Amino acid sequence: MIGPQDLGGRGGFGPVRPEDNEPVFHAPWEGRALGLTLTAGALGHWTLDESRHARECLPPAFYLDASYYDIWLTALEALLERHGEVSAEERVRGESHRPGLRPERRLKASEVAAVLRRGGPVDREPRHSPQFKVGEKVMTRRDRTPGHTRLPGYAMGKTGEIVAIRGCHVFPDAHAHGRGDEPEWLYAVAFTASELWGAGAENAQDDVMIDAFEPYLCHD
Amino acid sequence: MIGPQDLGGRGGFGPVRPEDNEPVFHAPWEGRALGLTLTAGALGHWTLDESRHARECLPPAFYLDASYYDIWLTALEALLERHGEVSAEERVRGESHRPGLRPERRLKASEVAAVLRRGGPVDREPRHSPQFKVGEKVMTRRDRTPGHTRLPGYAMGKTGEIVAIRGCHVFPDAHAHGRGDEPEWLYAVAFTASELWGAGAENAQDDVMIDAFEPYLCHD
Amino acid sequence: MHDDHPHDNALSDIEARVKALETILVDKGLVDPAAIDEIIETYAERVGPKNGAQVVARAWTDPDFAAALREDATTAIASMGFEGRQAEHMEVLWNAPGVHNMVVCTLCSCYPWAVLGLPPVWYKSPPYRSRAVAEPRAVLSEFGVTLPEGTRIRVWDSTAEVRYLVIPERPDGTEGWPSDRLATLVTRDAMIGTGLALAPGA
Amino acid sequence: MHDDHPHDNALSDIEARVKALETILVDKGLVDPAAIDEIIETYAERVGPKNGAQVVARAWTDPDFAAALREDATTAIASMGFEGRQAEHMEVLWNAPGVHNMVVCTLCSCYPWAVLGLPPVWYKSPPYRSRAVAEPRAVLSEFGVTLPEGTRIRVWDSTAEVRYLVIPERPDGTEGWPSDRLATLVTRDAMIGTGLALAPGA
Repeated sequence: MIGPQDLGGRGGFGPVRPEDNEPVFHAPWEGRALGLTLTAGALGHWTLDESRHARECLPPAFYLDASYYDIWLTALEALLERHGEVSAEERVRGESHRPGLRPERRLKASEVAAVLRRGGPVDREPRHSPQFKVGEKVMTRRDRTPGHTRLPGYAMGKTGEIVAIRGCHVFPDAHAHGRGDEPEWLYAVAFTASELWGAGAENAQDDVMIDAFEPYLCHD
Repeated sequence: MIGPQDLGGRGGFGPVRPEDNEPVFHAPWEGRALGLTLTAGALGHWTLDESRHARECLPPAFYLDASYYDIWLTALEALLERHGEVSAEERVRGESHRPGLRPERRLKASEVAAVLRRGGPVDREPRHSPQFKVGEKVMTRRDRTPGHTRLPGYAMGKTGEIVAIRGCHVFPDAHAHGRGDEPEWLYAVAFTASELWGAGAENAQDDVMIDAFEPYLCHD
Repeated sequence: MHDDHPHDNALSDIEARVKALETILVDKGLVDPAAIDEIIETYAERVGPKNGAQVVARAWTDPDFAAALREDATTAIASMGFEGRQAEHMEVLWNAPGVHNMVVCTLCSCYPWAVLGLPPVWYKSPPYRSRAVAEPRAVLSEFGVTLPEGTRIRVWDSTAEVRYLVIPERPDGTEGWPSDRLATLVTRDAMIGTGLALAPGA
Repeated sequence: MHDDHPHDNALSDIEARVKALETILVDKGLVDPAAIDEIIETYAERVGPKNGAQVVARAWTDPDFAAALREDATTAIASMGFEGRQAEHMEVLWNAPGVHNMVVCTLCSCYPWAVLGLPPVWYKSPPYRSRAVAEPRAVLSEFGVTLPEGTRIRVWDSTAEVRYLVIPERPDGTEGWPSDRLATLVTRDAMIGTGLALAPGA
């Protein structure tokens, strides 16, 4: 879905405002929201891709106005409700009305370091060999979808060049919707600024690279 | 500018909610806001195109959340400030600190009917003959611009067919920025749903028409 | 939490802003409050979808007028007294068996004021503006409209100063009806393309 | 009126929401508050841009390590102890005379946590995410960065699970510096590509 998360190239957001000596957290609740997102994620009800999709399905005006941790928190509330762990009523009352579904998956403090260190690699055994090779010209697809996708709108229907093969990775468009890994080849694809922005390119010799899954691409 | 106004094809806004027996105005202030927009516009400080651009330059999160009359009002405040008629301080205090610049242009109640009936036609003498003809295939440009444009993002870089020549009209991309009429030929251009939305088209036989100014188009 | 509608304090805030701006502009001699009253009265009382309904009913019953509409819709519609602001350049779109037209303004709120009055809130809002061009059938279903199998939808995005009026198909069972009776079957939505003309007795 | 930042009551509202959710999840036996403490401490105290600075300084001084980075950045960086969440698949981008790399995530907030820590607010916000791909030079100017004439900018949009680390050019006047001293010149922004490594004494 080309929702509020799809920001590349859009106008109207004003200047970037870097903050001098920015703290890691601006308030204690930000750290708690981060911790809740990670510990609740460890319960295994949803994938990282599903959580990204939950964030991009938030109301656009909210998404564009909220702090990023508020986006995380609001999506987390939605995910916990969707997966039957915390109802809207429990949330509103601020109290638990029944036990959790997966207490056996509770992340212990002693496991945090190992879990963070392990991470969640997404490289998988390929099901076939890559269809494109480095140096090849490709055209990106322009298929509108109501679901999750990681092909940004600004790079749809554009001609680019494969600059690297990243490996065979879990396909977010399937994974976000509970359809399993469906691993696909992942490529770095380069587009000239002129291809993306036409006469409005800031500098014709610049380029933009995206990491694009094989189903996003077709032969030029 | 592909700002918050550029909504065609984007997701995340939920269902359309038609209101049964919708009143013309939902509250008295809406009518006053309409009246203020029209009477202040009659002062001639700005064009309709400039006022549209003022609206689309409002902060995206505000634009997407506000009622349309609030969008109008907020843009009107900005236009009156930009053109030296009402300062931010006057607005905040709710009082006038100096006389208006163009009292001689004040629209009288007795003139309203005639002014509305006259409207503001935008057809102009052409400077050259049209470059495209009905039935011709055209490609739309994909030039990113910080200024006002009426080529929607979803129709950029797409192949369509000229289905009508509408006449030679004031060019909003110039007019919005005080560069005069710069009249250009205007065409109705048809795109198939497949061309616009790829495999995500709701129905391949449907199509979408836009009215596109000649500078938006090139030969396919 | 994510209400579509402004809250009460937002409402009173905007009322105050409108009032303040009017006060200032009147004080400065730039705005005549009676002109605002006149504008409000125009669109609240006199100019509305009844205008368009008369155009449609006449198009159904008067072949010469239908031909004039095809030739130059602006002039033909103006001949009925409907002209001016936001109807300076009119085009009519004829529905027919197998073809349904629908009008949107994805970029703002363009609408044929002199013919249909001011647009409804949904017409100016993101859900309609974002979806009409990409999923018109899903949008129509939210208006309770299902088209016959095989109907092609043509969506017109009002991206310039041309304003569109859909001429819906004349309902069956209205043979011999006079124009003013036919006009009662022509809804605002039918002239935007998010509805159909009413069936007699519906 | 259109503040970028939440208001005080929004802040207290969100504090209450976070607290409520934590209370509920702890009561349900799903979350260990000490695990949250541990996560906070990890990113507040231990994992941050100092990690990446060590990688960069070593890349500048150790040709074998530089070669290993080119060969398999994930493994090379993990050999320094920086690995795991949001750094599972690393690539390094080498700045050079005439080539400047810059990293963005237009679609969310992807960032190499294990190497740079958590991303700054601006990295996750619409202005940077919307403009970095389309007007990187204007963005760089807001960071006070002007590149030499003729420099080509390559912007990398983190659209999948690959995470990028920019290796800035080594500043002049640092010949013979040991790796730990060089690391003090390597800012977070230099490793995102919105800055350059500091000049000695700057």
